[in-house]
Amino acid sequence: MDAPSYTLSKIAERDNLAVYELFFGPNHPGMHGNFGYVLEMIGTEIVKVRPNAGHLHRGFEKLMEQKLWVQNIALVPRICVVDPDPNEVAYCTAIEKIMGVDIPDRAKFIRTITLEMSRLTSFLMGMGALGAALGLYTPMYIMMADRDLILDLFEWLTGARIYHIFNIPGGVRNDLPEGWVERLNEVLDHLEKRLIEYDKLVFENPIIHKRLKGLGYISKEEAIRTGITGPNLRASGAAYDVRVDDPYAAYPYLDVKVITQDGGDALTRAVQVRLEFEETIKLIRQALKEMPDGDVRLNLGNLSMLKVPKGEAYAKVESSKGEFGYYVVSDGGLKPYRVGVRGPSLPAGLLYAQKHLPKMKIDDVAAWMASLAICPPDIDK
Amino acid sequence: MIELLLVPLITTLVLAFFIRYKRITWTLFLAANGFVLYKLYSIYGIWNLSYKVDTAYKILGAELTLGVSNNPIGWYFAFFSALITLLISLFSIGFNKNSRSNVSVIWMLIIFSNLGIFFAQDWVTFFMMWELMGWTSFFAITNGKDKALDGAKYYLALSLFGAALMLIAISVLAQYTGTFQIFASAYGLLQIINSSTKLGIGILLLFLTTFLIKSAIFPFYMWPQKVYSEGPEDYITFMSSVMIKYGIYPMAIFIVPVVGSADLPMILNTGNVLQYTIGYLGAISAILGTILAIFQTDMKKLFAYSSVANMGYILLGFSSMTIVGFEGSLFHVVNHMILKAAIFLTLAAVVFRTGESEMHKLGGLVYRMPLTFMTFLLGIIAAAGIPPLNGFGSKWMIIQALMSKRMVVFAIAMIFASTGAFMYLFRALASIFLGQLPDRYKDVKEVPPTMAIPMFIMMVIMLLTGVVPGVVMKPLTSALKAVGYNVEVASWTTLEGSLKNSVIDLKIVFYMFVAGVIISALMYFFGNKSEKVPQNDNYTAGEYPEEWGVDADRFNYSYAFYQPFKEMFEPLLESVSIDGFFASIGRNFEFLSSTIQGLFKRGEGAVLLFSIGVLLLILGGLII
Amino acid sequence: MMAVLRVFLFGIFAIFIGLLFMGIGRKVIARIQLRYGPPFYQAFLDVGKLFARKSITHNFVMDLGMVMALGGLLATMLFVPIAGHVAVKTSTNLIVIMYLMAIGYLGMAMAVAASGNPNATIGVSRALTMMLGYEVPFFTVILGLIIVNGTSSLELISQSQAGSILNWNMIKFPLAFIAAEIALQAMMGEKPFDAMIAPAEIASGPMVELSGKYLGLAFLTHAVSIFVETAIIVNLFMGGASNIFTFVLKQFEIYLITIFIEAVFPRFKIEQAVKFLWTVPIGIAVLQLLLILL
Amino acid sequence: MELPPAMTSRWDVERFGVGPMATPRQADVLLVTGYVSLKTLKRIIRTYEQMPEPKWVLAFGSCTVNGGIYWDSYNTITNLAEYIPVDITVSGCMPRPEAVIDALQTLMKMIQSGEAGAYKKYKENYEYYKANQDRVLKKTVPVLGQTPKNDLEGKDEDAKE
Amino acid sequence: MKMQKSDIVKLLLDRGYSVFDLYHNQIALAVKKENLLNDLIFLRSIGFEHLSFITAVDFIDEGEFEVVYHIWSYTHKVHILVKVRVDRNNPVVPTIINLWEQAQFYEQEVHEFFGIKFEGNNDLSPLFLENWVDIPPLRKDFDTREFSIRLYDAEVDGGDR
Repeated sequence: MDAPSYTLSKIAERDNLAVYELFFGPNHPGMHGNFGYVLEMIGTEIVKVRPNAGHLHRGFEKLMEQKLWVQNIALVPRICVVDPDPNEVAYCTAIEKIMGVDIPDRAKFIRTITLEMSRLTSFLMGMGALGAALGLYTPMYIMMADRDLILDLFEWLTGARIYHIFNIPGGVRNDLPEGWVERLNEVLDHLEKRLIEYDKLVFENPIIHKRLKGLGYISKEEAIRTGITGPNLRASGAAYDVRVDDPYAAYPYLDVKVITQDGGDALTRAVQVRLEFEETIKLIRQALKEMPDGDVRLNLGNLSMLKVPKGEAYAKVESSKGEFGYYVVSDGGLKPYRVGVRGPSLPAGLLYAQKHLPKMKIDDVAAWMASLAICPPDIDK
Repeated sequence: MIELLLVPLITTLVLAFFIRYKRITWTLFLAANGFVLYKLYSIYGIWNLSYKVDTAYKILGAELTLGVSNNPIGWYFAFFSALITLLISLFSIGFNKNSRSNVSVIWMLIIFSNLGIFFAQDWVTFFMMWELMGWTSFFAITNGKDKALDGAKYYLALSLFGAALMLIAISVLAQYTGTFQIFASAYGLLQIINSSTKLGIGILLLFLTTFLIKSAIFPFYMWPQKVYSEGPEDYITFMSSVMIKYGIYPMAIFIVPVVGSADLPMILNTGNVLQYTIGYLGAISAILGTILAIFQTDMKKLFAYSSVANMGYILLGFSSMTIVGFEGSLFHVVNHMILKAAIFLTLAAVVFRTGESEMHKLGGLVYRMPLTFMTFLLGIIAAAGIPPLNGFGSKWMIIQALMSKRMVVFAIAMIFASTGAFMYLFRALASIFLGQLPDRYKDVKEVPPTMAIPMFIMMVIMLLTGVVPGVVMKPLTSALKAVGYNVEVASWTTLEGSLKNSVIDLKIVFYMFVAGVIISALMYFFGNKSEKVPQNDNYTAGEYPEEWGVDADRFNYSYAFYQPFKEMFEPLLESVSIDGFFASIGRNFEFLSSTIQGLFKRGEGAVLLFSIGVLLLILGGLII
Repeated sequence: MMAVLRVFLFGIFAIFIGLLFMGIGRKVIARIQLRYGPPFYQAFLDVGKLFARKSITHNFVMDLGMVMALGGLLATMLFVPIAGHVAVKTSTNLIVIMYLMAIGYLGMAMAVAASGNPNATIGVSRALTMMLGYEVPFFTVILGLIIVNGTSSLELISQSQAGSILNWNMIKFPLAFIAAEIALQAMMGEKPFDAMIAPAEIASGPMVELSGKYLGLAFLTHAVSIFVETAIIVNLFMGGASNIFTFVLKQFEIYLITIFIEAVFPRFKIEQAVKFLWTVPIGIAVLQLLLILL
Repeated sequence: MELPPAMTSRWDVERFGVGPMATPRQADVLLVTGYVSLKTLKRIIRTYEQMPEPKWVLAFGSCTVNGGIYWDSYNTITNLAEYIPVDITVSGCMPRPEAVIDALQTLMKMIQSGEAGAYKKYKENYEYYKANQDRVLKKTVPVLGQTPKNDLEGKDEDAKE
Repeated sequence: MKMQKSDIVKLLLDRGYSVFDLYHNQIALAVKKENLLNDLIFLRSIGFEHLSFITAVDFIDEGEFEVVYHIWSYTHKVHILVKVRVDRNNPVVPTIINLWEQAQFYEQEVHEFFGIKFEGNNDLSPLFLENWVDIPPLRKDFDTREFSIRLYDAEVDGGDR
C-alpha cells in the first residue's frame, strides 16, 4: 500500500520520481491574468509551490518617472484593471498631500462614489470568478451583465468604460451629468434585487459550502503579521479598514460600517465580499444623499505644467482587494522623482501561495485564488 | 492413463541429469510437453480411464488406494493449465537466457504435479501432489533471489498450515466414510451433514480453509502480493494464472456439490448458510482485492490483488449454486488463466528490459515495446471484462446467475469489483506504457522473439476465446454433462444466461464492435491529416518545462494515482486494519516458517514434517 | 448488405441526434445565463470545422484510442433499442450494453493518457473514479428493474411498460427513477459531477491535448454517449416509444433535466462526488430495491 | 479585460459560435490581449507554435501595435507583428467589446475569403521571426552597453553563499 | 492602548531617532543600517505590526540609495516611513525576513530593480524579469526610453502619436 497522505512530503524527499510538476498558469483557464505557479505535486496534492510572477511587469514605476504629473493619471489605472479608480485616487491624494491642498467637498463625494462604484464592479467580477473557479458559470454571466450597467454609468460620467482617468490633482474632471444620479439609483435598486438571486445561486449553494469550507484558513494574527488587507483581513476577524482608520476622500463624513467575520476560510471570505457588496450599495446611497453642492476641482493652473513641491507622501486607499498605496517622492520638478506602488495582492499571491498551497489539492487552487481575490497585475506592476 | 504422469516424471529426472546442457533440456522439455498435450487431447471424452495401486493398507478404517483417473472437470482444468503452462515456460526460455540456472527441471516438475492434482482419484494422492507443488513453488520462488525469501517463507508457512488442516480433514473424513476416494467421500460427507450437521460443516470448513488459502481468498489474500513482489517474474506468471486455481478445482468437484445439495438452514429463501458464507467470502475478496489493487504502486502487487478479486468472482459464481453460475465460474477459471498469463508475461517483459517494477518509475514504454503494449492492452480489456475479448462472457454469466437468484448484495459487489477493475487496470496501462518516456529508458528494445511469440499466441487465444467462447465452453459443458449436471452442450458463439430472453451471441457483439470501429475509422480518415509531435511538446500553460528543470521523469502523473479515492477509504482501512491484523499473523507465520526452515536445512525437516503428518493422522483417529 | 446499411444508418442517426442535443443544450444554457446563445446547429459547424483542421498526435495510441472510443460507443448504440428498433436482431442485454460502453471510455482514456500530459491523466483518473461512483448506484437501480421483470433484456423491460403512462417504471418506481437520474447526471459528466474536465483546475483535463479531428472524435463520442444514455433511461423508465419522434422527444426531456441541473450547480470535488453518489442515490436505490424485494 | 464582457451576457460572442477554449491545442484564434512583456512573449510564442494549423492571431489593443502607452517601457515589446504574424489588430486601449466582436467577425469573413493566412507567412519567413524573437529574448550583452558592475558582484556573492 | 501621533513622535525623539513629521498621520524616520533590525523590532513591539511594503529611492546626485520601509499601526493609526540610506556603490542592507515573512518578496523586488543586496536573505533570485543583463532598471542612470528604442525599435515619439 502507498503510505498515507500525511507523509507525502516525506515521500517527496525520499523518492524524487514520485513527484511531478504541473504548470498552473500563465496560460491556464483557472488563472485570471498572466500569472503562474509551478506546482510540485504528488498525486493530486501539492508539495511545493514556485510562484512564477512577472508576466505582466510593465515597469510602471520607471514609466512614471518619465512622464508629467498629470500624464501619469492615464497610466495608474492600468495597474489593477478590475478596480482602477483606487489607483487614481491614491495617486492624486498623494500629490495633494505633498502640495498641501484640500479639495472641495463635492469633489470628495464624487471621488467616493466612483470609488465605491468601482468596488462594486470589482466585487461583481470577484464573485463571478469564484463561481467560475468552481464550475458555476451562470452567476458569472449574470454578474458580468450587471457589472456592465455600472460601466455604462462610468462611460456616461467619464467617457470611458474601464480606464476613467477621472480624478486629477485638485479634484475630479467634471461634475455629475444631469440624470446620472437617478440612473445610478435605479442600478443600485436593480443590484439589490439581484442580490437575492446571487444568494440563491452562490452563497446558499450547498456544494459551494462544501467546497469552500475550511479552505485556506488564515488566522487573525497571521493575517495582520503578513500584511493581508481588505476583505480577506476582515474575514479573519480583524476590524481594520483604511476607510475608517486613515480616512480619505469623503469617508470622514460617512458612516462606514466595518463588517468582520471570524471564519478566516474561503467560504467566509466569499460571504465577506457579499456582505460588503451590500454595504457598498448603502454607502453609495448615503453619499448621494449627503453630497453637497459646489465646485468639483481646485484651480491649480495649467495642469500639464504642474510642479509639485519637494517632498514625499504615502497615500493609501481601501480598494476592493485591500490597501492600495502610492508612495510619491517629488524633487520639485515637472515629473515625479519616484513613485512606489503597493499592490494588495502580493502577500496573498506570493507568500500565501508558498505557505498555504502545499497540502492543498489541485482542485482547490483556482477557488483559493478566487477567494483571496488575487489580482496578478498589481503584483507585477 | 499412467503414462500421462510417468512421462513428465521421468523427463524431470532426465532433465536433472542433463541440467548443464540447456539446448538438450529444452528440446526434451518441449517433446515431453508435446506428448502431454497430445495425450490430454486424445483422452478427452474417455472418462473411464484410471490407474490404481492397491496398497492393501487400511488406515482409519478406510482402504488406502492410490490412483489417478480421468475425470471430466479434472481434464478441463488439466488441459487448459497445461497449455498455459507450456506457453509460460516457452516465455521462460527467453526470460532466463542470461541466468545460469536451468529452470526446465522445475517447469517439468510443475507440469507433473499439475497433472497429478487434477487427475488424483483419492485424497492421499491429491495431498501428495498438492504438497509437491507447494514445495516446488517454494524453491521456484526463491530461485536466485534472496529478497524473495520472505514472501516465499510466508507462503510456505501458510500452505503448511493449510496442509495440516487438510490432513486432519482427510483423516476425519476417511474415518467416517471409510474411503479416501474423492467422489465417494463427497457423498459420504453429504450423509454426515444430514445426520450430524455440526461435524459435517466442521469437516467442510477445514477443507474450505485449505482451498481458500491456496486460492488467496479473503481472509488469506495477503500471500500473492508478498510472493509476487519479489519472486521471479516468469514463475509468478504461472502462480497467478494457474496455481492460484488449485483451490478452485477441489471446490468445484467437492465443496460446491456438497453445499449445493446439503440440507442446511436457509437464508432469504435463496440459499443456505454455507452458500452465503462462500458468497460473502467471494464478495469481500472481490471488493477488497479491487480496492487494494487500486492503491498499489508496484505493478506486480497490483495484479496480485487483481487475482484476489478474480478469485472472488469465481467464488461468487459458485455461491449462486446455479448451473449458469457454476459454468460461469469454471469458464472464468480458464479466462482468468489466459488473461492473467498474458498480463504477467508483459510485466515480465517490462521487468526483463527495464529492471523496474514500480509503476511511477516507468512510463512511455509504448514507444519502445509496441507488441508488449498490445498484449497488455488486450489483457486488460479482457480483465476488465469488456467484449469482444474473453473475461466478459464468464463475468456476464456470473452476474446473470446472481441476479436470477436475487442475490442483490453479491451482484452489486460483482459490479463494484469489475468497475473498480477499470481503475487499477487503466492505471497500470497509463503508468507503464503511456505517458512520458524517461530518458534512462531511451534505449529499451522490444523483447526477443522467444518471448514475443508466446505473448502473441496469448493475444490470439484471448481474442479467440472472447469471440468464440465455445472453444472453452464446449469441453466445459460436455464435461459437466458427463459428471451428471443437467446442461446442454454450449454452441460455439452463444452464451446463455439464466434470466428470461438472455442469450447473447458474442459473434454479433464482435461484429457490432467491428462495425462501430469501421464507422469511427471512416470518420477518422475523413478528417484532415494529423501531424506527429515529439513527446515533450505538451500543453504546459505556455511554460517551457526544461527551464524549470522539469524532464520527462518529472512530468508523469502516476504515483498516488487515485489519491482522492484512497483518502476516502483511509479511515475505513485504518479502523478495520485488516492488513495490520494479517500482517501480524504473517509475522508469526514467518517466525514459524524460519524455524521450520532451520530444521529443514539440517536435514531433519522432512522427517519432522512426516512425523507431524502421521501424528496428526493418529490423533485425528483417536479423537474421533 | 441491408444489414450493413442499417447499421450505418443507426450510427449516423445517433450522431445526428446527439449533436443536435448538444447544440440545443448550449442554447438552453445560454438562455439560463441571460444570453442569446449560439445557433442550435452550432455543434455541427464545430465538428465540421474540427475535422477540417490539422491536428496533432503524440503517438499511434492516440489515434487508436480515439477510434476505439467512438467505435465502442457506436457499437453500444447498436444494441440499444430505439422505439422498438434494434440495428441487428439480438438480445438487448443491459449488462452487455454497460460493459460495451466501457470500451469507449477506455479508448478515450488511453488516447488522452498517451499524450503524456499530467493534466489529462489527472482527468482520466478522476473520470474512472467517477465511473466507479455512478456505476454502483446505476446498477443497483437496474438490478431492481431486472428482478421485477425477471429479464435483463432492455427491450423486454421497455415493452413491459406498454399501455398507459401509469405503467411506466418512472411512475411505478419513482425512487429508482430519481436515483437513476442522479447517476445519469454523473454518467454524462455534467455538473455537479464534471470533476474530470474541470477547466479551472486541470485545464479541461482529458481534452487538454486533443486537437482537430481528435477533438472532433471526442465531440462525436460525447454526442453518441448522450444518445445512448438517454435512450437507456427512456427504455428503462419511460416505456420506450412507438415511433422514433416520440422516442427522441422523450430523450430530449431527459437531456433537458440534466442541462437544467448543469446550469445552476458548481462542481463537486471528485471525492465529494463519489461520496455523494455512494450515499444519496444508492440509499434511494436500495430503498426502492427493498420495496421491490419485500 | 474587456474580453469577459464580450463573452458574457450582454454581448455574448457565443452567438457567433465563438467560445473560449482551455488549451492552445483546441484553439483557432490566439487573442493577444494587450501589452506583451518579454516574459509573456516567450510563452505566447510557445503557445502559438503549439496550436495546430490553420491558426490566426488577433492582436488586441494599441499596445500590440506600437507599444501603446507602454511604448518606452523596458519590458514590453512595441510591435507584436515582428515576432509572430498577426492577422488582425483591434486598436484602442482597451478596445470596446463591440470592437472585439467586430474584429472577430471581420476575421471570420477574412478566413472565408482566404485573406487571413498569416500562419503561412510564419512558416515562410521563419528565420525573420526567429531572429527577432532571439534578439529580444536571448540577450547576452547589455543593450545599453554598460556593465552592471554592482549587480554582477552581488550575484557572485550570492553564489558563494 | 492607542497613542496619539504626538506621543509617538515624542517617544521616538526620546530614544534619539531623527524624526520628520510629515502629514496628519505620517512620520518619517531615518535610521542607520546597523540599527535597522533593532529599530524595526522596537517599532513592532510598540504596535506597528503591519508592513505595507518596502521600496527604494535612487538619490543618484547624493550617491545613495534610500530603502523605505512602510509600517502602519492598526492600534495607533499612524504610518511610519523608516528610511535607511546606503552607499550607492556598495548597497547592502540587513534583511528583515525574520520579522515579516512577506518582506522576502519585497526584498527580492528591490534587489531586482535597484541591485540592493539584503544581507542574510539567501534567495534574491529575480522575481519579475527574465534574462536581464543590463543595470537594474529602476536606477536613475538606466534610460528606459533609450533601451526600448535600441531593443524593440520603438519609434521615438510613438507614444505621443
